[in-house]
Amino acid sequence: MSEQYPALIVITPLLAALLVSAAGWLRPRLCFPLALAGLGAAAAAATGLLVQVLATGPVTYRLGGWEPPWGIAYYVDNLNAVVAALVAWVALFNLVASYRAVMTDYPEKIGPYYTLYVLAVTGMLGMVVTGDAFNLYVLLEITSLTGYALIGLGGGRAPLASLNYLFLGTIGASFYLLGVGYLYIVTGSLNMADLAKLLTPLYGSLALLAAFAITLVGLWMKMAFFPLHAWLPNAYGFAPAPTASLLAPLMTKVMVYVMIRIMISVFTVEFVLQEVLVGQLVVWLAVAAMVAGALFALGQRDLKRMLAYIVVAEVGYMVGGAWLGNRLGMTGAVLHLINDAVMTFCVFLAAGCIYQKTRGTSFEDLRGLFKKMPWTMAALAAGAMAIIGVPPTGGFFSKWYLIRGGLEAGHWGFVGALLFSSLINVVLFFRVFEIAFFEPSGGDDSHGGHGGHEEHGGAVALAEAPLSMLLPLMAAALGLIALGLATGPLVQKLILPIIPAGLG
Amino acid sequence: MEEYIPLLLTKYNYWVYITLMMIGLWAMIAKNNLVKKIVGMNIFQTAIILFYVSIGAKYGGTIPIIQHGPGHGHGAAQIKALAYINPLPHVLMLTAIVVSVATLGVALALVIKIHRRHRTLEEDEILEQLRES
Amino acid sequence: MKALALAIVVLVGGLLVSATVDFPDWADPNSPASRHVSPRYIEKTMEETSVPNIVTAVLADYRGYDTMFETAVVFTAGVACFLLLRRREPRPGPSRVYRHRATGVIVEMNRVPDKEPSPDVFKRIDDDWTPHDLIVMNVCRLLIPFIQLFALYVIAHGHHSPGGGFQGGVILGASVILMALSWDLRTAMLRMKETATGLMSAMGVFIYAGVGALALALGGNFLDYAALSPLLRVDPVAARSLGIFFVEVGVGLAVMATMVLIYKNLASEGRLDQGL
Amino acid sequence: MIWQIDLAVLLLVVICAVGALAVKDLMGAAILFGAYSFLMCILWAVMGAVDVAFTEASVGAGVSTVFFVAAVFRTSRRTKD
Repeated sequence: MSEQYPALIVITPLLAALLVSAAGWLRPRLCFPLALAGLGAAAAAATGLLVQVLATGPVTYRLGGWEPPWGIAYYVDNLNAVVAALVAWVALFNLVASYRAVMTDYPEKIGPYYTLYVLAVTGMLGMVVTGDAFNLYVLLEITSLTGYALIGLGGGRAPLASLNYLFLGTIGASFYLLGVGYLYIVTGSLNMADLAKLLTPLYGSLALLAAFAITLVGLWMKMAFFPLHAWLPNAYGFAPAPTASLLAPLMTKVMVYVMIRIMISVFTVEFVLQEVLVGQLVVWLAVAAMVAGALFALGQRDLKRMLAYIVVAEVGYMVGGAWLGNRLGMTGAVLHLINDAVMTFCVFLAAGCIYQKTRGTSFEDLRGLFKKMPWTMAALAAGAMAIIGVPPTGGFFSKWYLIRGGLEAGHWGFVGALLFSSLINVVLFFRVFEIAFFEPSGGDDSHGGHGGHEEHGGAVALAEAPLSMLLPLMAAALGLIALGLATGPLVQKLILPIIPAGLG
Repeated sequence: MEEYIPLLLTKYNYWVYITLMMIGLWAMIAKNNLVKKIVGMNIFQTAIILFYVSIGAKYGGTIPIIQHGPGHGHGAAQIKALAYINPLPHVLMLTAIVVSVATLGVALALVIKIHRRHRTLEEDEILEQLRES
Repeated sequence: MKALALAIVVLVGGLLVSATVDFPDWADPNSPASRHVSPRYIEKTMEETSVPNIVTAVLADYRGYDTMFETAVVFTAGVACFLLLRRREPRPGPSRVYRHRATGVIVEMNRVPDKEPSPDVFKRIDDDWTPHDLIVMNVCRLLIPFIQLFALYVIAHGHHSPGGGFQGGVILGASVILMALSWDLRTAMLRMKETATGLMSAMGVFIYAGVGALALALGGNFLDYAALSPLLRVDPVAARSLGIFFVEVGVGLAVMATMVLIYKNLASEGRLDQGL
Repeated sequence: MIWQIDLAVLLLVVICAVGALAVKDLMGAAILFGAYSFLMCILWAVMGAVDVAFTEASVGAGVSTVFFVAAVFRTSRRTKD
């Protein structure tokens, strides 16, 4: 069975999604358990695969039994395995947390909602484990389409935000497809490992450079890297809460993973460092992303939108770290990818809990929340500390690596921007906590129109989010600290073996 | 000037795909009407499909269906790769066409949802309404 | 916005044009794309899968995993349209419009009647109804069975001629859409209920993934149809051919149902009561 | 591959694309888009990609156009550009 883990990671959620869809038409009550079983199996398979990869080294899996350049193959090393496990577990926890929110907001559409939810996770897991450039495009489209629908489901401005995301996302995915086409026309292959071999003699060709540029621009569009980030704040800000806490932590991280994969496994680091002369420019774009993300976040009066802009800044950290061109920077980028998925999940889920109780996440809705929802706010504080980079949490260590990478590369702008954006994060979260701690709770009537069934009661009455949301939230908050404590083994065992030797 | 003429002639398919792609891209960014943007998006995607199909073309090759296949496994040895067009880009593009129609469906569903709320398809009018509210 | 668009277009176009200069000439048989991976497909397909249409063989076998997800993309689009548009509250305004068959008098009702009038006397019509063209209706009625027959042929004959699950599925879906267009949405809905449509689109993908998972259960890799040979009692090459046929049927089913589902939701704004 | 046909169709494709974007009526745009898809499908058939052409004829020129018409019919035909 263990040699089939790579296939099971993707197949179990896919089959589960189909069963959920069927159950949605016949027995809607079965949808959630089926989705839970599917994602649980995927998480188990991903964990098994991670253990296997750590024990025996990279795993190759041939789909359909065809050998790689002709058939599609999975190639799973430490990087894939750890990102796959991360995606599977975060999605599983979020699924548990989403139950109440979906039941209250979309009771009639549980079936299609969970179908798309599980399909989105399937697509992300597939993208992470695949070793075929074109296969990645198909899976990317699955994830994107589900994302558009899950975001567009929200009320108010959500459909427009989703349509904008669709336009930019389609341009991004099409650019990626075009880049793959360029690689195909100069090499005749689609398999990543095969491509890496065939591309070496072609370094210096203009077509290759264009392929690299187009692919990267496409991916940047998908991950909302700075000048191409316009879709993200609205899409994640107006999305329904369970959707936002699924996509915001995972989608951008998976795209960063894909970028790193393309950089180190299809094109080699030698190509990236020597042939591409704009590496410095990319780091400066990352600097701009961090600064702009932080500044835009300052201007927001809504928790979810503020968090969305923080995501924009975080993407800048990872892309910048990956492009610094040294081992420390790359290590920091990968480590930050892991930490950031968990901390973004933590804060977005906390925002979801708040929305579940107050039916809004604007700063006015946060008043007095420390008294009403102490556990949620404690978890939000843990997430905030990780995003700021306070020592026991993982965020501190990944920033530490990034800063050391920046110092080693002599890139003072990157270091400065990183510190600046951390500082702004302090201000941002301090402002949130000030409102939540000191200001008295708002009146009941202000949001009576949205969800009349919630009774606020007295100003100090405890109105905590349901346990099914609180437990995943606590798990995420504890996970942040656990990740911080596990930084040493994480870097030594998982990350260092995959950093290519060519990095200085 | 002389050296550009063969370049123009031997790659004219590629020039047309770039033209179409840029038309589509321009429409997606500059057009104001949402349905027009979606038309632009489809033109953009079809242009990429044209590019891939052009990769597959081969002088002297026929359509990738083996003509005198006597059935199961016999006589396959004499099939020459040069006699048939490269089938791989065709396979990839079947996928891309299906993806584009799927995207179209979702995009139109979103457009209808937007129209339900704003009663217009013009982006500037929608933004105007949002600013007022 | 226009200036920005123009700048982006010129920039991207310039990049693409400059890269094209490095490409091999169009239709050059010696280009890398024609020499590296694809010759094996052309030369070995008959031997390994006994499918003369190389595109079908590569689509459903060598790169069958892509195609499974491609079907899943279609399925996703169907579910997405349903999720975004479907709503159950009735439309505002006159809720029901009927036409008296004998006299042609049109009756509007402001509320949903407690009991549907007999369809032989009063025919329910769309509220923007225009008199149907008898010729269009009857020609379509005659055509639709043949279109469906052709679609089934396209699915089944994909091994030997252009076609396969996608094309056949779309044609099959188009025949239902044609019925909705030439008659009305309710007539089409009677032939193909919403639940059936949704279940069929899930089932189509399930057939595909299920065939793959069956191969996995029988000891092969996922989607390795050769592993089905003990079950089908044929040699591995024929098992591959049959496996391709099974997944094409799944693809056809999923695509057909999804196209109908998307059309119904788009044409009726998700109310599924009346359409184009 | 007869290059005269190829070139003529390529030209028509570009004209249809521009037309679909320029026409001041969304229904017209939908129909022109259908024509564009159909010409594209001819182009691919000329290049020997029969399966792709078949798919485009049924998907692009057929069902996509119907989707467009359905959506335009349910929203509005009006457009400013």
